Amino acid sequence: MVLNSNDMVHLALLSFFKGLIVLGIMLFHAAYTVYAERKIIGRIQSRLGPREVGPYGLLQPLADLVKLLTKEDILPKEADRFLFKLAPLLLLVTTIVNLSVIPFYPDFIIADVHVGILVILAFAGLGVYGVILGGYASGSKYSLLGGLRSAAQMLSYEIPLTVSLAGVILAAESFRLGDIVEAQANSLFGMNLFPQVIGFLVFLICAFAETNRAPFDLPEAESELVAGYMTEYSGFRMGLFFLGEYISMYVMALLISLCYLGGWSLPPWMLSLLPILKEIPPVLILLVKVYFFIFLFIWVRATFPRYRFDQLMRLSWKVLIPLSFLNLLIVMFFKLLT
Amino acid sequence: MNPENYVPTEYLPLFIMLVLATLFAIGGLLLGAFIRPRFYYPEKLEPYECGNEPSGLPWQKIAIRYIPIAILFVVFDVEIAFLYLLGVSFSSISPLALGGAIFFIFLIILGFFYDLKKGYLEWTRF
Amino acid sequence: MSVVRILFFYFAFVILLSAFMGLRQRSPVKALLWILLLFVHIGGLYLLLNAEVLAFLQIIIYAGAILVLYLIMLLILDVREEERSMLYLKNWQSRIWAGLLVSFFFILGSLTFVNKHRGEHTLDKLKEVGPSKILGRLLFEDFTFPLIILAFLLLVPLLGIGLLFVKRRQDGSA
Amino acid sequence: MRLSPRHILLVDLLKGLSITLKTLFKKPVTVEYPRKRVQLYASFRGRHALVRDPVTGDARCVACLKCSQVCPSRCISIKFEDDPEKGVRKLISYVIEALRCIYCGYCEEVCPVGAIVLTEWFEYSQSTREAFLFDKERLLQNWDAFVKTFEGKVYTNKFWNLRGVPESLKPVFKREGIDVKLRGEAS
Repeated sequence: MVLNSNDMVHLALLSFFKGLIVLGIMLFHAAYTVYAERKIIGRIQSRLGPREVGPYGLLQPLADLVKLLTKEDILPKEADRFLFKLAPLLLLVTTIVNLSVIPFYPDFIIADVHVGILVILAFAGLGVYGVILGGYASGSKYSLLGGLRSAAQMLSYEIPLTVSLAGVILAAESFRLGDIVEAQANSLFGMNLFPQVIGFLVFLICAFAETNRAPFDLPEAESELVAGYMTEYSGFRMGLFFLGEYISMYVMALLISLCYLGGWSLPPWMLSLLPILKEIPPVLILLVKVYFFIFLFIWVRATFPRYRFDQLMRLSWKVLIPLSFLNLLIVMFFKLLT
Repeated sequence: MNPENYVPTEYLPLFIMLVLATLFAIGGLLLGAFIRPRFYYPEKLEPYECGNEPSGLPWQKIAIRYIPIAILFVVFDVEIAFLYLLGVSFSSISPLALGGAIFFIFLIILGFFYDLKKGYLEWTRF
Repeated sequence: MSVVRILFFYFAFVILLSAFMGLRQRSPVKALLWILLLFVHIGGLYLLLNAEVLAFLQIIIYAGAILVLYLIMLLILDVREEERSMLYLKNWQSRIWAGLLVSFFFILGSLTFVNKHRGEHTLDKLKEVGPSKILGRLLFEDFTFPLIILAFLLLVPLLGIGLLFVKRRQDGSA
Repeated sequence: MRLSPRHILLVDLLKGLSITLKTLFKKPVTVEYPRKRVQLYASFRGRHALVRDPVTGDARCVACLKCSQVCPSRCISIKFEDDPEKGVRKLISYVIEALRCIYCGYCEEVCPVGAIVLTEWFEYSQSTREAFLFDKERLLQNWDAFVKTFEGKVYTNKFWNLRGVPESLKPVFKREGIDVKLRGEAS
């Protein structure tokens, strides 16, 4: 686009406010996901979860924030001061930027670019630096090993994740997430889930591993690595790592909903069965899907034991990568038929 | 449209989001800097080692097993780039080009299965 | 000066600066971070050239994969600080070679420099079809043979991984 | 690698998920402590106390040392002297280090006169170590504090009744309990 400077300022201001809204909503969601997680896991373990701060403990996220802000900020003796400070910023910022290419609504997207999925992959790739540098800069054995392990984990699971996404791209022939949703709405089943069950499962499992969530929460394997690359971090810096984890949970949930479940659209057969569903606002449909996946993240964390590291690697290289290529071949086959 | 003064304005919001996120993170850190306590003593700044005295520096030789994974990741990343491009232009290229692309993917998968069979990806090999 | 010019000079300046700083830096990990900055800015330069796909593939592959490989290598090999004696630009022969290499690329660049935009893939066509689709079509239609050569090139590291292990087995160490 | 349909369809994983989903809707077992309390079981072993004798107003202890001998963590230390006139032992000091106690209840089991008991009193956290060094006076006070909250008239302890010992061979207090109401008249 060729724009004059006036338009440019207009665009900048508009996207600035859009960004503020998205960031605000996302931070609110991240904070209350922590609360929901504690509450749900509490109930699954026959406990009550947080209850003391505010009615039903609803002010707990605020209390957590105050605690994180007022906690002492410790720079370990052996730490590389600059890198130590840089690492959490790198991880959080690269995660937040992913939100800008995700459409939340047919017309609401911060940066409507051609290569949405590539942007997400690029910034996810940069996020690995936050993990490795956090581990390296702390000057602690647990941190270094934890950082290396998480990096190896993220690299191993990024391959099946991206290959299964290739199936989605093949189905829509576009990198733009909006196009992918539209292509699904026009397809036979109304969502990518049905021709690509394998891809969906592979993506789901990889999403757990990419966000370092249980059962793949190796960096938080207290019994062997203390807290992995986060061991030496305290206070708000650790809070940034945590926030990054929860926002990346939302990015992954949004990606799954958009790429496999048809995003804000409902499948045509469902609409013809129940015409009343047309009245639901699209953003609500997306939200329900996203919340379901967030619930799944929490539910799985409360259910499954942690993987051992060699099992984790075996799962990725021996099962998920061949499966993701199989999924791709199936999609290609279908595409050639039609 | 003139390429001389083409500006990729779609990417401006991306940049703005980047700045916003950085501002948020740094702002939070700065806000905390005003209210958080500072009581440092040498023991507190020591790296964590389960309560023992730290023994040596962490930067020692670590298992080489991480390297094959990184190498494979590079190879697959390059392949994924082509896979994605193939995905985007799948229905608009000629059968010959499609055959070439599928041969490309097939060759990499073959190499991958060779490694798998030889056991180079076994974590517990050594 | 137009916005494009300003952006171009910004990217060019940061690329040169980060390359220089990366060479000067004594800690290899920090040098690597400067190179990361360099790669990201090269991506920005591609973006200005209207090569969106290339820009992000540049970041994904160079910054997200190759540099990570180097970083992991650095952490494993325990190189915290570069040895002073290893500076290969100390003696005059290597300086001359380096200078010749730089001037070769400079001459090559100035010889192939084209001061106008041409070709069939104009900006309007790019906007119409989408940059990714055009790139894909071009790649697979016109460059099928180089692609297959690339596949064989990529096969080499896959087959070569075994060498890492063969050497270790001879040591008998784990 | 094991490969069965059960494995491929992730049956086991889904089973686990269904179990946790069911628990999600069950009633939590948590009792919110400061507001609600659990009903303590009879003879819950809590804070140590020396029973105040209703007649003399002093401890019932006869310094037989059985409790300190039987104590696995050796947290009871007793000093005594012989009183030549009456021919009995006289207790000088009786100290329990409560932080070392493992609440096994052997001491109250073995005590022939029912002098030491572990009362059903569990809220006695302190912030110093010295506060857990219970001497005789503190132990007697512990008993008084416990009796104030005790609702029944006669205190009996489940651990006084050793299995296998016939009822007729037990001391009187173990059969009939200690009359706690007499305390006010005696002291």
